[in-house]
Amino acid sequence: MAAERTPQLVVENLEVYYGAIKALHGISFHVYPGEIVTIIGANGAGKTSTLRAISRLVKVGPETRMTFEGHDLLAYPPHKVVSELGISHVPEGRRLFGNLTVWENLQLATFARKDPPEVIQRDFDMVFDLFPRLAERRNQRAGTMSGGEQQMLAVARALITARRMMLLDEPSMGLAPKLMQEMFEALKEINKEGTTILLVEQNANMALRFAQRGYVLETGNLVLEGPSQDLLANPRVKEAYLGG
Amino acid sequence: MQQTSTPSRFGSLYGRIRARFQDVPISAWLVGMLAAVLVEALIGRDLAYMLGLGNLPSFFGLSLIFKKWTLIPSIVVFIVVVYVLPALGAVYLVRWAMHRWRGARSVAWVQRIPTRGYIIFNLAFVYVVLHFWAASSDYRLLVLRLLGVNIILTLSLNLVNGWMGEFSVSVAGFMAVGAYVSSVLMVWGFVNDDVFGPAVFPEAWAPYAFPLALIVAGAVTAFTALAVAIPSFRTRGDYLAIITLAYLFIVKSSIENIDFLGGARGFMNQPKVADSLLVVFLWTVLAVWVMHNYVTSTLGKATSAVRDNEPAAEMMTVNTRKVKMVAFLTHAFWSGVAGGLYAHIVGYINPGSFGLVKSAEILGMLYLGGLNSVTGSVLGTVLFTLLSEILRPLKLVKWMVIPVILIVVMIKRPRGLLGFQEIRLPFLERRARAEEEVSHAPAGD
Amino acid sequence: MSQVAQQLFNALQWGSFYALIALGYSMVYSILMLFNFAHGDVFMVATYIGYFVATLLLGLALSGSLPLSGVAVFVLTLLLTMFLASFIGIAVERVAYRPLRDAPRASAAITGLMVGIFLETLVLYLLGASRRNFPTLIEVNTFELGPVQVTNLKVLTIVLAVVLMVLLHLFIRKTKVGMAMRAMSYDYAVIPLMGVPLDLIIAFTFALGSALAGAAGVLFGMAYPVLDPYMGVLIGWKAFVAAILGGRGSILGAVAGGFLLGFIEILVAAVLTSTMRDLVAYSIVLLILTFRPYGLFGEEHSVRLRL
Amino acid sequence: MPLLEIKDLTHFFGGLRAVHKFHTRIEPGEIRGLIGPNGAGKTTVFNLTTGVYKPTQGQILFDGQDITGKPPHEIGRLGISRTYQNLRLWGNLTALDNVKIAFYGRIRYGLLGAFFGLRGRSEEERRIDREARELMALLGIEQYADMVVSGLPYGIQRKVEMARALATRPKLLLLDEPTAGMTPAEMEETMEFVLYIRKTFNLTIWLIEHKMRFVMGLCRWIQVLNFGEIIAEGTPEEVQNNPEVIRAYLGTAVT
Repeated sequence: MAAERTPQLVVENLEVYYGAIKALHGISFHVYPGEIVTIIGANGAGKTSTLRAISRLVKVGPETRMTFEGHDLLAYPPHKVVSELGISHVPEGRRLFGNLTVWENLQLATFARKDPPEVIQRDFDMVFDLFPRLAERRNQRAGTMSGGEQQMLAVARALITARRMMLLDEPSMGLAPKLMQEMFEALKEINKEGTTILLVEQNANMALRFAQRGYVLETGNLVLEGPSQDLLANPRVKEAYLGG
Repeated sequence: MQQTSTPSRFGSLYGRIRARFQDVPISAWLVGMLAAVLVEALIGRDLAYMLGLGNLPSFFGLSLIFKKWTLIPSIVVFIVVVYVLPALGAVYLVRWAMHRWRGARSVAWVQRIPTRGYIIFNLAFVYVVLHFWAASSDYRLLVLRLLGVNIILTLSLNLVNGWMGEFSVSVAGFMAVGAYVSSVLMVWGFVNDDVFGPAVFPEAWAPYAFPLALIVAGAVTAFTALAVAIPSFRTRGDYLAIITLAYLFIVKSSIENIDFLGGARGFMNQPKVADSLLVVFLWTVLAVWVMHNYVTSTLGKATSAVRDNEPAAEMMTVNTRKVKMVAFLTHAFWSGVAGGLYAHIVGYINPGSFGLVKSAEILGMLYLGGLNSVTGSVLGTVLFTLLSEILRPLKLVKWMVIPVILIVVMIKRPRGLLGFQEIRLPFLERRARAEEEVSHAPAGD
Repeated sequence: MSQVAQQLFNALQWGSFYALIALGYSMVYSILMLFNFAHGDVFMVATYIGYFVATLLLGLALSGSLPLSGVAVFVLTLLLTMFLASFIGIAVERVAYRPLRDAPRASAAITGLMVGIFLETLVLYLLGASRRNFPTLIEVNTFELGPVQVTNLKVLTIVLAVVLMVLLHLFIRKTKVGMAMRAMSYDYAVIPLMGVPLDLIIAFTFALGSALAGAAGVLFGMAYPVLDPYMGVLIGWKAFVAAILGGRGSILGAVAGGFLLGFIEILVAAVLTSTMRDLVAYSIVLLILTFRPYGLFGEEHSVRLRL
Repeated sequence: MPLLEIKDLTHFFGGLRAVHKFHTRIEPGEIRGLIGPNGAGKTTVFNLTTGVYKPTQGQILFDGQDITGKPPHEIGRLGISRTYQNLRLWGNLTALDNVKIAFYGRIRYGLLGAFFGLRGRSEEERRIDREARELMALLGIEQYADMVVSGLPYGIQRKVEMARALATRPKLLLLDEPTAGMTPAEMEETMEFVLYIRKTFNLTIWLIEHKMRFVMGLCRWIQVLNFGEIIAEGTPEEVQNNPEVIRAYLGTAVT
């Protein structure tokens, strides 16, 4: 269905090392504009490394090529991947600045944006619209909020920094099922507004129901890919990731 | 965030040299050095005069480079003729001889010496070489003795900063305690002194009492180190660094305020019991041996487990408090002993000699050589000392050059020259392994 | 009574010096978890810069080539020194810390120490061993404040230090750069994901700390005009201890620790003798840290996450 | 007599109640499971049992002995050992040294022996070396003995950690998410491995795990923790069908 479109993000032969350990063995994948794509796999399979490589937070192997909307990703330092290419990243474990208030966390996210204040204000409004609970707690320190609220803030913060593409690392982690549902609703909303989403999840069931396409990562290799429905029906995926 | 793993050029060069001379036993090198030293004693002075170097240069003529660079050709000639040729000649001769008489009775006899005896034999050899080298000038003798003191200091500091993973800066403070305690004991016992009255014991006993005084000094130092060791149960890292810093300042300030120690004016009249190289050499060997034993024992290796992950060490039955205590007290004990040696080598001490600068110097030696390495500590101290002596003609500029060198080393090799690795002596290891197998075969459990 | 008040002023004055320098240690520590061991020497160099700037401006003013009043000379000296000192901080970061950012922290501590020794030697080499005298920028007047005699210089020092601290506080609380610094102290590794250039913020932090050390240098030079290349070792290390005493990485802690140390020192000197000053002061520090291992305002940091 | 008995265990962090009235009885030879959502207090229970924290209230009896409030190294010596959720190996040391140091509690020479290399020391070191290597061989990792552990693959590191835990000669082994980061196939392997070490070393095992398949396959009795309290316990089937467990933990995702 996507054959004639050009991919927004192309990753070829991605290799990541930590010291002597190879976390990713040269994986290749692509994401089309406006898509929701998920990479599922066990803990330690290399999912987080993949996102960190795209955000340029880790060094990649010499054979690795990555382009985003035609730009060579490897030519950009991490902060410019965000500010110039427009890729935001919700890191694993949220990584909020717990000593800053909700509002300050969001404010910091505008650091590199050169938009006029009213544009930024509109983004703030949009975010508070999406997560009304954040508006209520704007002066609370991020570290004192509940897990669910923190996750909302993490997503909101990423939305403010950039929104051509959003990399999401385990947004469901530590969330009660109900909150998780809400979170994914919100993400759907964000996607509808035009933000491409690349989602990494251990909760394969949830992720595949949410995404259009998926990849399966095992010990640093992509072993399966396809439309979500196919993966959900795949006996191997069922056996390994969907609780049999 | 980013991974830096650079296989260093130093490593590969070292590897190449090692491969070239792998089969040369240490003794052969020592024969080579002895040859060089003897040649120096025989013709060094005359040759130096002929080449226009003046008197026999103290450090291979290297420091002369900074006095007058036009002397470089002469210095090169001097080094090649006096040191390189005799040394290499002797090494090749020994190699040839070993090859020629392989299997001969005398050779077999040498090979049957147990490893421990073999090491002692080689150490004695090292001493002989150093003795002859130092015979030609008091300056060399002084530098060598101070080098021994510094090796003890660096290695004992390595125990805490390396194996234990803390950052102690109190080494100069420990040194000061040891220096003053041993000085007081020796002066009280063997010197007619204004403050401490007439000598209590006959002066002839002094050399025999000196080791005892050093041990007492070390023990007292270790006791005062409780002020640092006990807080280490509750805190790690930076705060402990500050506690050691406070300890250093407290010691220095206390001495300044104690009148019978001479206050800021200093303390002198120490009996001359550390004038011979042998005394310092033996203490250095003892210290290195003891600390090496500790860090290679499973009991001692637990120190590194505390460093790498303390809760896990505690769970795996390691008594982490005891481990920390032992590390700090050993550090303090040997620093105290080194301080005592220092006091009697120099014959005059004052609080100013044990300031932060002294600690910084020892830290520099340690990190140059590398953490967690016995040979690294020795190497770092030797290199630093050599560098310091060679650059002496630069006077003030020396203290701009040395920091720059250290910064560059740290940037290129953040773990120091030999951090977390040892210089291996394959010859010795083979020997030890063979011995192990022989001694173990009949037991056969 | 007036004696006590008198000493109080001295304590506040020394506390101001310590606090201004301690802030530099604390800010760097809070973002990099690294003690900038060269900071004391940055203060020393800054004082010398202040000396040159002041001499130059004063010369220009006296010769009439620049129509400057006494106060203007002082203000210009202060600002110019702060500005120039910030570059020393940036240079130190560049040389000693940036190349070692991923190295063991102890190695960075060594390079810091070495940079410090280098700076001391450099100043000694360039200026010789002869001590320099800081020019008089402001005529020292003694006036009565109730029963207490104070000099205008002491009041100026204290007021200026407080003003600078308030400005710093506002900067850190209200601006985006300040926010980035605070955020970095919480979680250093995700800062780039906010589109914030990490290197720039780090360099800026060093610059800010050094500028404060520059201000301390000018004020110190005016109060104690004899400069020597090792002054940074003495005062710098004490300020360092003050920073720790307050709690590493805590701005409030640095200020409190600075003033606390000032009080302890003056108190000891007044009650006992001044030779006992260091002994008692450091013993108190040791005790405080033994029983409050994380300082007055510090919290036990969990091992920091690195993305 | 149960090997481990915990009564009324309660623990506060500051004002936060992390564990409330936890109790358990684990019989010798049993494999016991502890499950629950993230932050439910499972690891805290392990930390309390091993003496990392002193419980605010409650009693822990091991092998008939009250171990409440004892420091971890003593509890370790008495026969409880553990692995960690995120490996806690001593990264700068070799795999062999990691295992050898766990012999610490049973080393038969003292400080003097360590410093002066007396005769007893070399014999003891030889024994430790031999036993550590044998242990590693049993776990199939002897070929990694002399490599620095932080450079080893994740799976091997897990086994080194297991070998280290076994080197203290435990009677009770606590496993904190032993299959974290494993592929399904590796998980199957680990299941068999757990059974193997239980038999070989005559162990009782208590484990925290998220992978239902793993817990259900190994344990005959499971306790479910939520917000520090036991919300259910029973056989795997009972737990799996308990509505409260489904609501709090399993959710709809498990089919």
